[in-house]
Parts: sequence; C-alpha cells; structure tokens
Amino acid sequence: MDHTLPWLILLAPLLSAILVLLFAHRSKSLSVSLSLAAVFVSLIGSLMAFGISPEALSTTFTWIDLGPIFKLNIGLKIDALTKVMLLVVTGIGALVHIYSTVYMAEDSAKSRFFGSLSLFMFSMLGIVLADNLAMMFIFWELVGVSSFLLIGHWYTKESAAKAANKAFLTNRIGDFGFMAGILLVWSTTGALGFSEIQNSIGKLTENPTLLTITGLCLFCGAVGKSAQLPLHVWLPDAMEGPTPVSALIHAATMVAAGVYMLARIFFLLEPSAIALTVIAWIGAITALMAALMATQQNDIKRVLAYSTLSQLGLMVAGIGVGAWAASMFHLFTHAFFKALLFLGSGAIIHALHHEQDIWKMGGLKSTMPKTFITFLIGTLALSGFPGLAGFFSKDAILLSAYHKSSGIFVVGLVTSLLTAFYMTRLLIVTFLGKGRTEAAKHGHDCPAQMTLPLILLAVLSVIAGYPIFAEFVFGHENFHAVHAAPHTILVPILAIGVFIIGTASALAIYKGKNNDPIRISLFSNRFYIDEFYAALIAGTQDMLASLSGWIDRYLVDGVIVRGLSGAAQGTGYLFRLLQFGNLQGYAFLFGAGVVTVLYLLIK
Amino acid sequence: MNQLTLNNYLLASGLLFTLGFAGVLLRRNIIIIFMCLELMLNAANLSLVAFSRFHVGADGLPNYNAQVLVFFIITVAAAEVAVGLAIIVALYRARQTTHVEDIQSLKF
Amino acid sequence: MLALGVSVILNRDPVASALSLVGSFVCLAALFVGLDAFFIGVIQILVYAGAVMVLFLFIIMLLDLRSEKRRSFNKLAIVGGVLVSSAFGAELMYVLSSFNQGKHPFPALSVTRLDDVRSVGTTLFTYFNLPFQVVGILVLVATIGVVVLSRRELK
Amino acid sequence: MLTILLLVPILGAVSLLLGKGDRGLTKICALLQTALTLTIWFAYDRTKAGYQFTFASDPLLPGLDLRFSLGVDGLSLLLLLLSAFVSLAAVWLAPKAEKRPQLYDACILLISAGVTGAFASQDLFFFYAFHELALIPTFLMIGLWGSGERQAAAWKITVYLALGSIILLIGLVDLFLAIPSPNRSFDLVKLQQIEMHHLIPVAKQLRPWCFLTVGFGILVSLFPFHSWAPTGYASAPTPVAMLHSGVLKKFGLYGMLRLVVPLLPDAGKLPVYSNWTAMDLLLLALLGNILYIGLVTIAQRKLDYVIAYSSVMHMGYIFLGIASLNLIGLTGSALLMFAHGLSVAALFAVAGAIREREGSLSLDRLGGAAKSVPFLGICFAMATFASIGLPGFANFASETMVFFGAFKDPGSSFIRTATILSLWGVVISAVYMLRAYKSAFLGAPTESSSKWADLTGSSKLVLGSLITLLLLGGFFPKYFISYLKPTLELALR
Amino acid sequence: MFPPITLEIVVLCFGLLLLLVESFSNGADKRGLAKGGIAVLALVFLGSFLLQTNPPTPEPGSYWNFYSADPSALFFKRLALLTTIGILIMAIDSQETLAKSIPAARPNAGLGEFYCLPLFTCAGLMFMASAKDLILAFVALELVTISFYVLVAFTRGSAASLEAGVKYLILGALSTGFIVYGITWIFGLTGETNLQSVAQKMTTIHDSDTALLFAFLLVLVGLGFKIAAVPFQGWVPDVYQGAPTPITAFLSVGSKSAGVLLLLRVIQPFLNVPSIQNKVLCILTLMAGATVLFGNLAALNQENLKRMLAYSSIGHAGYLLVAIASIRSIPSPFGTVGATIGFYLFGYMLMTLLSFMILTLVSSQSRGDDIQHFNGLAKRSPFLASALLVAMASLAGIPFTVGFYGKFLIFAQAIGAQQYLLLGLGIVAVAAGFYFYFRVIAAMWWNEPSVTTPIAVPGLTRTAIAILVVSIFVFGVFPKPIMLLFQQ
Repeated sequence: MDHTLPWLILLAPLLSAILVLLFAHRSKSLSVSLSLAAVFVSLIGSLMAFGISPEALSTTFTWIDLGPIFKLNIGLKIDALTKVMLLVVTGIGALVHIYSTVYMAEDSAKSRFFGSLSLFMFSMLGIVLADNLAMMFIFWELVGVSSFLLIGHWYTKESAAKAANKAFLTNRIGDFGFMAGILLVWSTTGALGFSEIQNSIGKLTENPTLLTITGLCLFCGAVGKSAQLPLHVWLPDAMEGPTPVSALIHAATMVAAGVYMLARIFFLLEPSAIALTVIAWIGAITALMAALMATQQNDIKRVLAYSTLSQLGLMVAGIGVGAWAASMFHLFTHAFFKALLFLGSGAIIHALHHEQDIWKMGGLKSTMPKTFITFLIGTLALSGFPGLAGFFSKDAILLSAYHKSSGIFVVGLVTSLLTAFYMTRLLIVTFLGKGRTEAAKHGHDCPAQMTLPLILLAVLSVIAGYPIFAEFVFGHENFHAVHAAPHTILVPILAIGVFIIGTASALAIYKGKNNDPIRISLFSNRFYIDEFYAALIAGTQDMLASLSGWIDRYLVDGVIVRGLSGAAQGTGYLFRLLQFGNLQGYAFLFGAGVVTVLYLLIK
Repeated sequence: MNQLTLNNYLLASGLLFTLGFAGVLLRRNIIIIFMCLELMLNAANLSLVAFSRFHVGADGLPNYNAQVLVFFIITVAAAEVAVGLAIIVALYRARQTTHVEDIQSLKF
Repeated sequence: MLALGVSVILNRDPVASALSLVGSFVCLAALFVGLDAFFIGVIQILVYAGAVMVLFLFIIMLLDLRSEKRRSFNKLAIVGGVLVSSAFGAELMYVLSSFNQGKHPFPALSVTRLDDVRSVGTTLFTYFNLPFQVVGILVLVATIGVVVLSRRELK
Repeated sequence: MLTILLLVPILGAVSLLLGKGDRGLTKICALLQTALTLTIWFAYDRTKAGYQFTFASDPLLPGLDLRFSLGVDGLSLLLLLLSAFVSLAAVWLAPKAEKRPQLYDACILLISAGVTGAFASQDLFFFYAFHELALIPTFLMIGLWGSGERQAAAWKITVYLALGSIILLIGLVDLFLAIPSPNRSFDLVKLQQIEMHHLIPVAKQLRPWCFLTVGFGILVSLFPFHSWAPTGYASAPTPVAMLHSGVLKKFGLYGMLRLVVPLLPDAGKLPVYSNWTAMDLLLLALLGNILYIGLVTIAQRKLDYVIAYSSVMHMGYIFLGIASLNLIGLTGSALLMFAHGLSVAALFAVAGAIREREGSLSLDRLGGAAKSVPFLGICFAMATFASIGLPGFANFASETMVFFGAFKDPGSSFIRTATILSLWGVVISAVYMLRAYKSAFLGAPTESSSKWADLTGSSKLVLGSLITLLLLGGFFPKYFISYLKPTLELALR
Repeated sequence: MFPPITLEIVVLCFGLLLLLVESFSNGADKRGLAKGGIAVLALVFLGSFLLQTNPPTPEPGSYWNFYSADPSALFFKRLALLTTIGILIMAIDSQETLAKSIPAARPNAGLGEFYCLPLFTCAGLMFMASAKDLILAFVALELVTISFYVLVAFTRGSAASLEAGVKYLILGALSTGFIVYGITWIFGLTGETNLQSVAQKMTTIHDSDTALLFAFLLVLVGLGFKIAAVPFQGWVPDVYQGAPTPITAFLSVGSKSAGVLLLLRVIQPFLNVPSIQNKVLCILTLMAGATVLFGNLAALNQENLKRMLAYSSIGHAGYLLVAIASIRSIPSPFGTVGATIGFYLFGYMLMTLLSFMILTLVSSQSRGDDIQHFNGLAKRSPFLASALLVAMASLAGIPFTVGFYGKFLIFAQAIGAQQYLLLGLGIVAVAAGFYFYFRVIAAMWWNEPSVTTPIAVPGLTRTAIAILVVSIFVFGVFPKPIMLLFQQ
C-alpha cells in the first residue's frame, strides 16, 4: 500500500490525460468525468498520505540504466514538505476542476482542456513527489508544456498563441540555468537524489565559488518558473488562458514550484551567503516592482497576476533570508486565497460575458453577493488583515527578514502596504459604487459548481493560518521551523499598520470614482520592461539571427561553396583554352613540356 | 677517321634532331613539317649507327641489332610517309590548303 | 649536312627545302659509310634520297604549293618555337657534355673489310624474323591505307 | 534474414524500373521491410554484444580480407528499425507523382535499400558502398520532382556528398593501412574481436582521424560543411527529405561510433594547430552547428528551411555525445540518432502534406491550420516537442544522456564549456520551432488553410507510429538502451 | 592446346582473308565481313584460355626472344580482342553515318577495308602486349599507330575526320620520333634492346645518370603521348572529336591500354637504378597530378559528349599515372600496381565501350553528339538511357560498378605510397567527375526530348550492351576473377 500510494497519486491524472486526449476526446462529458475522477483519486491519495507514517516513504523506478556509472531514477518521495504541496495541488486542483465544468461548459474543445488539465496535474504532482533533481527537471519541463497547452487553449486568438510561446520560452531560459546547475551538482557530487546530495554536500562546500555558481544556476530555474525578475514577463500575459487555469497554475501551484524547489534544495543554498543574498534581493525587488505595477492595472486578472508576482517575490525573499519554512507557509496560505481571488474574478468575468476591465464593472456587491463576500475575504487575507491566513504567513517572513536584513524587511513592509492598497482599489472599483456598464448592472451569481469552490476556499483562507490547522498540515518540526525566528511584537504591529494605511488610502482615493484618478504611466506600463525586452530580443537575437542567416547564405554558401565550384569551373575553362586547335600550338606545348620535364630531370 | 669520338656523332645527330624539331615548330606548311619529322627520324638513325659502331661485340663486329633497327625505322618511316602524304593529299583535295592555320575547326 | 638541314627549315620554297633535305640525307649516308655501315648507307640513299624524297617532290608538284610568302608570320609562334627548340638543343648539349662514355674513340674492329650486308641480312632473317613479319603487315596496312585514302572515289 | 531484408526493396525497385508494379507494390515492399526488421528486432538476443544474423561471402579480393558480409548488433539494429519505419512513412506519405510514378517509387525503394545495406553490412567496404548507392536516386528525385531551386540543389547535394564520400573512402583505406598488418581487416567483427583500443599507435591515429571526421562530417553536415543540407532538403520531394535527413544522414554518425571512437580513441588528444587538439576543433565545429546554425534557423521564413536547418543543428548534439567518449554520451548520441531520425521525418512528412495542400511553405502565408487539420497539427506539435527535447520523447532522454556524458569527465578542458554553451541551443531550438508551429498551426485560420483536408486512414496510422516510437523511447529508454549498451561497451572496451 | 602466338597469327590470317573476300564481294552489304570478324575474334578470345603456358627457354632465332606470354601479356591480349569486338559492333551500327562521309562511287564501297583494318590494329596491340624487346615493341606500336592514322582519317568526306587525321598524323609522328630517339639512347647506354638484359645492364651503369634520365624522358614523352598524359595531351580532344566514333573508342581504349602497358614495362628498368629512382617517380607524380586535374576540370562544362569523353579519358590516364607513380618496392596489401592498372583498364574498357556504343546509336539517329542530343533519352529509349546511366555512374565511380573498384584500388595504392599531393588532386578530380558525368544523366532524365521518336537498337548491339552492363555490375561486386586472371 505504502509504495503504491505515491504511484497512484502520480499516475491517475496521467492515465486520464492519455485516455482523454487519445480516445475520449469525442465525448465531452466522458472526458470531464474521467479527469474529475482522476483528480479526486489523487486528492484522496494525498489525504491518505497524511494518514500514513510521518517519516518519509519513497519508491523508485529506473528510467535510464547504464549500470553503475549512470542511473536516472523516477523516484517518488513523500515527506512533510511533500504533503503540504500535495494538499495544495490536489485540493485546489479538485476545486478548479469542479469550477471548470461550468466555466468551460460551452467551450468547443472542452475535452482538450480537461485533458491538458489532467496532464498538468500529473506533471505538477511529479515535481512535488520528485526525490531527485533530474526527475524534478523532467516534470519541470512537462509543467511548462501543459501550461503552454492551457495558456494557448484558445489558440485561434493570436494573443493567446503569443502568450503561450512567451511563457514557454521564458521558462526555457530559466531551465537552461537549472539544467546547468544540475550538471554542476552531478559532476561534483556524483549524485542527483536530494538525500544523496545532502550526504555528499561536503564535496560542494569545499569549493565555495563553485557552490555559489551552482546555487545560482539552480535558482535560475526558480526564477523562470516563479516568474521572478528578470523573467517575470510571461506571467501577466499568461492570463490569456482560461481563468481556472490562471487560478490553478498561475496563482496557486505551478508558479509556486520554484519556491518549493528552493525549499527542497535549501541545504544546498544555505552554505553560500552570496547566493542567498542574491536570491533575497531578487525576490524583494520583484515583490516591490510587481506591487507597484499592480497599482495601475485595469484588467482584473492582471491586477491579480501582478499581486501573485509580488507575493512570489516575497516568498523567494523569504528563502533568501533563510526562512524557507516561512516561505512554504506563505506559499500554502497564498495558494488558497489567490486561487479564491482568481476563481472569483473568473466568476465575475463569466457573469459579465468575458469583460475584464474593472472600470467597466462596479456595483457587483449587490448583484453577485456570494462572489463579493468570498472575494472580500480573499482580499483581506491577501492584504494581511489580522487573523486571516495571509497575515500569519507574511508575518513569519517579515519576522525573519527583520532579523536577517533590514533592507529586505523594509521592502517587505512597503510591498504589503502596496498590496493592501491595490487590492482595496480592486475591490472598490469592482464591487462598490454602481454598475458602469449594462453587463455590470445585470451581473448574477454563478451556479453552485462555481460558488461552492469559492466558499470552500474562503473558509480555507480564513483558517489556513491558524496553528492548529497549519501544524497538522506541516507537521511539528517544520511548523516550528516556520516560527524559528525569535518573536518580536514590533513586526506584527508594523504589518497591521501598513495594512491599515494601504487600505485607508485606497478607500480615500477610489471611493466612488468612475475612472482612475492617478495615472502613473511608468507603473501602468510595467516599467516598460516588456518593451525593453522586445527591443533587446530584436536587437540581439533577431539581429544575430539575420546576420548569421546572411553569412550562411552569402558567405558560407555563396562565397565559399559556390566560389570553390566556380574556381574549379574557371580553371577548367582556362585549361580548355589551351586546346586552341592549332596543330603547331600543340606541338609547341609538347615541346615546352619536354623542355620543362627534361630541365626538372637533369637540373 | 677514328679520332672522331662517339660524342661528335651524337652531337651531330642531336643537332639534326633539334633542327627537325625546330622545323616542326616553325614551318607552317604541313608537308614541310612532315619532312622535318623525317629529319628527326634520321637523326635518330645516325646516333643508332654510331652506337652500333661503338658497341663492338665479342666477335669484334659492330652490333648489328642496331643496324637492323635502323632498317626497320627506315621502312616504317617510308610507310608513314606514304600514309601521311595520302592523308595530306586528301586534305588538300578537301580544303585546297596544306597550312596549319587553316585546320583549326576543332578546338576547345 | 647540318647546313642543309638548316636550309630545309629556312627555305621559303618547298621544293628548295625538299632538295636540301635530299642533300642532307646524302651526307647522312656518307656518315653511315664512315661508320662502317655500308649497307645502311646504301639503303639510306636508295630509300630516302631516292624513293621517299621523290614521293615528296612529286606530291609538292602535284599540289603545286606556292612558297609561304603570302603568309604573314606569327611572330609569337616563331619566337616560341625558336626558344623551345634552342632550349631543347641546349639541354641536349648538356646531356652530351656529361656523357662520359662517349668521350672515348671508337673501339677497333677485328676484321678490316667486313661484309655487313650478309651479317645484317642473316640477323634480320633469322634472329629478327618476328619483327620482320610484323613490319611486313605494317607495310600492307600502309598500302591499304594509301589506296583507301588517296583514291578520288572508292569503287 | 538480412539478405532478404536487403533484397526486398532492391527487387521491388527493379521490377518497378522494368515497368511492372505500382504504388501498391511499393507499399508492400515497405511493409515487408518493416515486418522483417521487427522480426529481427525481437529475435535479436540483446544480452550478447557482437554481431548476430551474420552472413559472409568469400573474400572478393585475393590476399585481402574484404568480403560481402551482413550482420547486426544493437547499434545497427536500432538504426535498421529507424530506417524501416521512416521508409514506411516515406512510402506511405509520399504524394502521388504525376510524371513517372514508377521511377519515383523505385527511387524511394533504392534509397531505403541503400541505407538498409549500409547499416546491415559488417564490412567497411560495403558499409561505404551501400551508402553511395543512394546518391543517384536522390539526384534523380530532387531534380525531377523537387520544388524551388531543385536542379541547383540536386547538383549541390550530389557533388558535395561525392566529395565527402571520396574523402571518407581515403580515410577508410588510411585507417585500414594504419592497422598493423596481422589483424588488418575490413571486417568489423574481426576488428571487434581484437583489442581495438591502442591497436593503432597513438601517433598514427591523427591522420585517419582527420580524414574520417571530415568525410563523415560532410555527410552529416557538420558545421563548416553543412551548406548542402538545407537547400537539398528544402527542395527535395518529401520522401527524399524524410529518408535523407532522417536515416541516411545518420550513416556518418554511425561510422563515427563504429570506427572513429573504438579505433582512434586517442587521436582527439593530439594537437593539430598550436595548442588546439583535434577534439577541440571538433567541439568548435559542433558548437557552430548548435549555436550558429541555430541562429540561422531562427532567421528562416519558410517551414521546410526551418526543419532542414534544425536537422543540421541537432547533429551538433549527437557529435557532442560522440566527443564525450564515454558510455553515457555514446548511448545518448546513439539513441538521439534514432529519436532525431523519427522526429525530423515526421516533421518533413507534415511539411510535405502542407506543401501538397498550400503549395508554398512560407510561414507568413500559413496559419491556423490546427483547426482544419487537427491530426497533422497534433503530429507536428508532438514532433516539435520531441525535437526541442521535451520530456516524454526519446529526444529528451537521449539529449539528457548526451549532456551528462559530455559533462562527466572532461577529456578536454573545453568540453564542459562546450556543453554549457550547447545547453543554450535548447533555448534556441525552442524559439524557432515554436515560432514555426505557431505561425503554421496556431492563430486565425487563413482562408486557404480552413479548407484543408486532414490525413486519413492508414497514413494516420503510419505517421502515428513514428510518434508512438518517439514516446516509447521517451518513457522507456531503458528498453532501447538495453540493445545499445553491450555494443557500445564493446566499442569502449 | 597450342602456342600463344597462334592467336596473333589467326587474327592476321583472317584479316588477310577478309581483305580478299572484300575485294571480290562487289557492292554487297559489307556487314557480313564485320560479323565474321567478330565471330573469329570471339573464337580467338575463347582460344586464349586454352593455351599451353610456360614457354620453352628461348634459343637464338626463335620468336621467344621477343615474345612473352606471361599473364599480364595474355590479359592485355584479351583486352585488345574484346575491345576490337566492341569496335566492330559499333562500326556496324554506324555504317550509314560512315558511308555518308566516305566518297564512294558505289554504296558502302570502302567499308570493307574499314571493317578489316581493326583486325590488324588488334594484332598490333596483341604483339605489343607480348613484346619484351624494344624493337618488336616499336614495330608493333608503329603498326597500331599507322593503322590508326588510316582509320582516323578514313571518313575523309567529313572535314573533321580529315583534320583529326592530320593532327594525329603529325603529332603522332613527332612522338614516334621521340620514342625512336629514346630507344636509340637506351640501346646506346646498354647495348641491348631486350628489356630484361636492358634492366640488368642498367644497374651496372654508373657515371651517366643524366644520359639515363634523358633516355627515360624521350621514351616517357613518346608513350605519354600515346596515353594522353599532360602536357602531351594536345591532340586528344580534337582527334577524339573528329574521328569516327568507333575509332574514337578504339583510340581511347586500345592505344591507351597498350601505351600504359608499354610504359609500365619500359620504366621498370629505370626504377631499378637507385640513383635516379626518386627523380623518375617525382616526374611521374607531377605528370599524374597535372593529367588528373587537367582532364577532369577541362571536361567540366564541355557540351560535346565525344569531346567530354576525350577530356575524361585524359582524366583516366591521370588516374592510371597516379597508380604508376605509386610504384614502391614494398608491395601494397591491395595487390601489385600492375594488377591495379590491369583491373582499371579492364573496367575502363567496359565503360568506354558501353558509352560509345550508345553514343554511336544515339548520334546516328539524332544527328549529333552533343549532350543536348541526349535530352529525354529516358523517354525515347529507357534501355539505352539506363545503360548509359550505368556507364556514367561507373565512370564517375559509384560503388557496385567496376569503375568504383578501379578507383578504390588506385586510391588505395596512392595512400599506401603516401602520395598526398595526388590524393588531394584526386579528391578534386573525383568531385568534378561526378559533376560532368552526371550532366549526361541529368540530360537524359531531367530534360524533355526535342524529338520523341524511339531509338531502334539492333539485336547484336542490344546483347553487347546487356553483356557490358551486366559485367560492369558483376565485376564491380566480384572483381576476384579479373585479379586472379592477372596474377596466376
């Protein structure tokens, strides 16, 4: 039982994916029920995982076997850390599946959607369960694929196709570093499994620079997946995908994978102060900038996307300051309320017939009360309202930041201030006031399959932070690791303070406004980073490409190849000129030949 | 006349050979070119005879193999001349010329 | 002899050069005789100075070739020809100068008057009979060729 | 067994040339070929190294151990499997030729016979000879049924490959003469039985190494010698493009694995130019393949050119694996040959199908095809994912092995740097392949592409079988590796 | 079982017989003569396999002093016989073309002679093959040459033929002059004309290297002319183009192979003299390189197929010279250079005869021998097209054909002799060769025919072509019989 359980959790979605994509894609209902079944199997499985032994259980299957010198294993391992992620992934996954049954109801390619969803579940669970870097990389890539498929679900939309490509490529860049890191680890320690590496960590630490490089390379992977600066650009565009996807992949699970990975290999980063500092600052900066961008977005999903960015930044910063447990905790709580918010926004979009501009909404409080309540809870949880999940986790991170580096701490505070600000803005503009469009006026709550997940998530976002629940999920030592840092009263007070300031200012500014009173184009244009990248790519890659294309066409092929063949033909032509048909001329050449050869012979 | 050494004869024949060759290269009239070729053959004959006189066998006689070869060469040359002249005549009939510049239609 | 050879290649008039060729052949025959090769000398006169050259003259008359006056000389070809042939001559001289065997005078003969006709004949008909046959074929082929090529119209 | 396998396509081609038979016969031949190959594949005893199913004639030259002999071991068997399936697909998916259909089919069969022979023969001489056999059919087909600048392309590919082959021939003979006389032989088996490493004194290894590497390199379109490939493939008719880029090109790499690695292991360490060793130069060349050609590929605007250049680019990885000179890398590159062959064949097949429907392959005229021809779309997507090395496909497994192998023990200081650099190629290939896929299949359908008809029936199966093999290799590389391992261990002994 | 010399005797006698018959058969169709000739040559060819070998020790006066019947000699005799058969077949096919350009009072007058002369040429070639004495060699060579003078100029109705005849005559006579002078010098230095004794004597000569080299040069020049080696190749393209097609084939196979054989025999003594060995080989190397490059590059854009084949035959002479220049004292594992050359010439004969046969047919029926006249031949006559494809592939050196095996052996010899310069040039040459041979293939298969009339192929020719094609493949895969034939 123990050893089949992980396989069950992992393979159920894969099975459904295969069945759906290959065979069942004719009948929608069948495929829907298949993938629902799969996700519930995994959910139950992971719940059972809590039941069984607290210490890690692992099981492996050899994927590549070259004897002693080289083995690649598909190894599954369930320990405390895994359980948390399992719960998050399967739980939210299940809810999103249910939600999608309605949300995607009249989509023509419904079964493709669910198939890809199952595929995603499979690959995400793979990352979670992986017991070695190679396997994690494999599923890392697979997650990329499925997210590519899901973002590009409506592939006939040019923007969707573009976004899918963008997401994939940006991740690829991260993976480049990841793979390099893996190679470095392997070549120095000769091991790939997390525990083996941990055992032979000495080989790495004896060469600090190598260690730092390795750590940062691996971190690149996280940067890609968790959309940290400078590779954050794909996440906002990824909102082109259906909203459930955004909720599941781009808020709760996949983007968190980076953080999870960092937590997994924390033992490897810990010895290198430089690596940690870099990580911390990248996280912090991401958090801050993303928050700033969020304040000026008008697309409801984009606001959430940027907030996701900044929260992820916070988690990464947390890792950077050494509080990996705290980060995991925040990941855990954040998953719930961010999923909640996305699904809520999805409900709104659904109700308003795919209207996403918040300035075209308003007054939805009255028309869709259930959505409003849940959304409100989510908002509060996110912006750190005392007593809700977000408060606790964010507090934990800030606490350790406070002890580690004041800079990070300040940034964290500012970020949470901004968070409170833009979330309140969002809430006000969307729900309060009166409807600005016909659609907004006739909004309505969605059927139970959509509201039920909202409610469940809302409940979770409330309770998730409380020790009773969290401790159960995390298990003792980890949960105590969360609160490892010595407690000071200062931090919570500051946190609450910034929350209040942020909310209040937002209320003050946006109450009853029908258009945005503040216009900071720098923020609304996301610091022009995308434009900069576009220019950069055009300047470097495309330029180089066309240059080398030119070289290949006209130099290698044109000059060298054609040149040589031309030279041969030219020589042949010259030779033929010697055959000028004059008998005496031939005799002359003949004689010349004789004379030369004779000279060469007797000289 | 035995104070003449072999080299004197060889020199003479060599010069004759060169002369013939020069003629082949210089003259434009095919018939004369042909004559010059005969000159070259005879040059060869001269040195052959000289050599045959030079390689006196055990019996104290000149080496007659060479003279036989000379005989063959003369015969062959005669035959060659006959055929050659026939071709030249045919050429003249066809083109009214025996000049090398006039037969350059095949080239390159 | 060489002088005549020179005149062969310098004479504008084919007939003249042909005649000087005859002359040089005669001198050549003299040299043969001087080398105790009487038979070859005689053959030389008979075949060459006689038959072959008559044939030449006959053809020249038949085609009544004008001398080459009308032709403008191709300077380049002349220069080239002279260069090549003189170079060849020079190299030949060099070869001869380094040919030490030939520096000695001719060895003496055992007998004073030798009947080389017999000796050549015997050698030719006994030892060299195979090549002799082949030469016969050769002459036959040549005859056929001449007939085929020089008839105005074949019957 | 192998003899029959070899005779099937040849006889088929002959009877077609004599005017008997038609596309049906061709298909039968291809099926037979595949069936036979599969039989051998399963009958082969993979626990043992060395050749099986051997057949050998008497020596063909007096006093020289040169005979017509066939045989397979794990490596060649894998490639035989590849060629069988690709030939099947080539025959099945080949568009009907309106002029001289019989010659067309005969040429396809001849090419496939050539590759089969090359991989099945265990004698160097015939190994070489069979490869050349494909030259004339390729020439005729490109010139007759090709597209675009077809005649120029045919000339270039033919003369260029001829050049490569003659250099290769010299290399082979030079290698043969470099072997000390008692165990001189053209017979790969005999060469395997004797202790191959250090059979040739180190000092003598460099010259044959250079000849062979350049010769094989030309046939494989190694970087400076690649320019025959893109134009050739782009203007070749689909089956030729599939067979040539998928299978025939692997010949050179197969030769590297067969001869250069086992017989000239130390040549790479010898300095060629100042302190550049031979291996460094090879690494430079393959980096050229990966990075430079990768960039060139990004610049392409026509689907067939993208695929053609990409197939040139991927040769770099295979060479990287070979350069690693250890079991991991070699296995990786051997498997990568297989995987790349399948994926590029599938890509060309789809491209050909599009050309049939659209007439042109310039990316800016295509779009949104996935709506009207989902099956082609899926296959193309799968092949794309495979070729950019996504997990689940054989390419990923093998590329991973290549990277690990190349990183394992630095034979030259340069190789690790090269590995890291070539990792970047993975990004590059993703860039161009996804762009190609997007502009061909995603986005709004063009008015012409919305009217296309999808593949049907058996051709679906055939194309699908390529993808299936890719997936098999991706999920259970162990199975294929079990065929390769003994052979390659022998090669590295 | 009968003595080898019977072969020549039979051929000669039958040639005379044919002449007689010809002179009495007025105006009848002369093809019969040729057919008879073919039959007899075939018989002689078969007879050449049941000869009594091991010749008696030569006593003075017997022909054995001049005549050797060693395997290589027999091999080349057979080569000559086969070639002549092929030539006669071609001659039959091109009867109309010939008749048009022979000024004759009555139809096909003179054709008889045209059919008879090749027999004498063949006899000459056979004598040359066996000659082990310079005198016999010279005489036989002259027999061949003079008959070629006649044959080349035979169709004097066409200006080209005459011009070719004159060019061949003058330059041929020039080369004869050189050969004679060379023989003179060899005799002068050794006092011998028999090659074996020459070889013995030469090793004993000391202080006259220059003279030796001079003699070598003179012979080399003369024979280099015969085998069309640069810089003595001037005549080749013009004469090949002008001569009647069968004679072109005869020149390119017969006179080349005889020349090569003689060259092999004559340079052997010089190679035995250590003091000049290196210079000789160096000169041969240079000539080989020049020839192989010249021939193959000059053929590149040649529009006239006959002329293209002429250049290519220069190229093949180059390959042969490469082999000769790779003669070393240590034998290569790929067999002796002699065997290599023998096999190469054998293959060369097959391919050349095949291509010229087809050329004869096509050019006589589509009025011209440019490559463009072969456009779309695959449509007009698939049989001829495939056969020519085989011939071209073999000439280019595609595996499974004799051409490839020959090239393989020659390159192997060169590598064994470490002739890297020649190898480099050879690579270029082979690549170029692929280009110009494949142009013919391209013309036949890619282009559309201007006239679509199918081409009639006489039965005899058809069988001949079939045999040639088959043997190109058979000996391309299984060369052992030939090599054994050569070694024994």
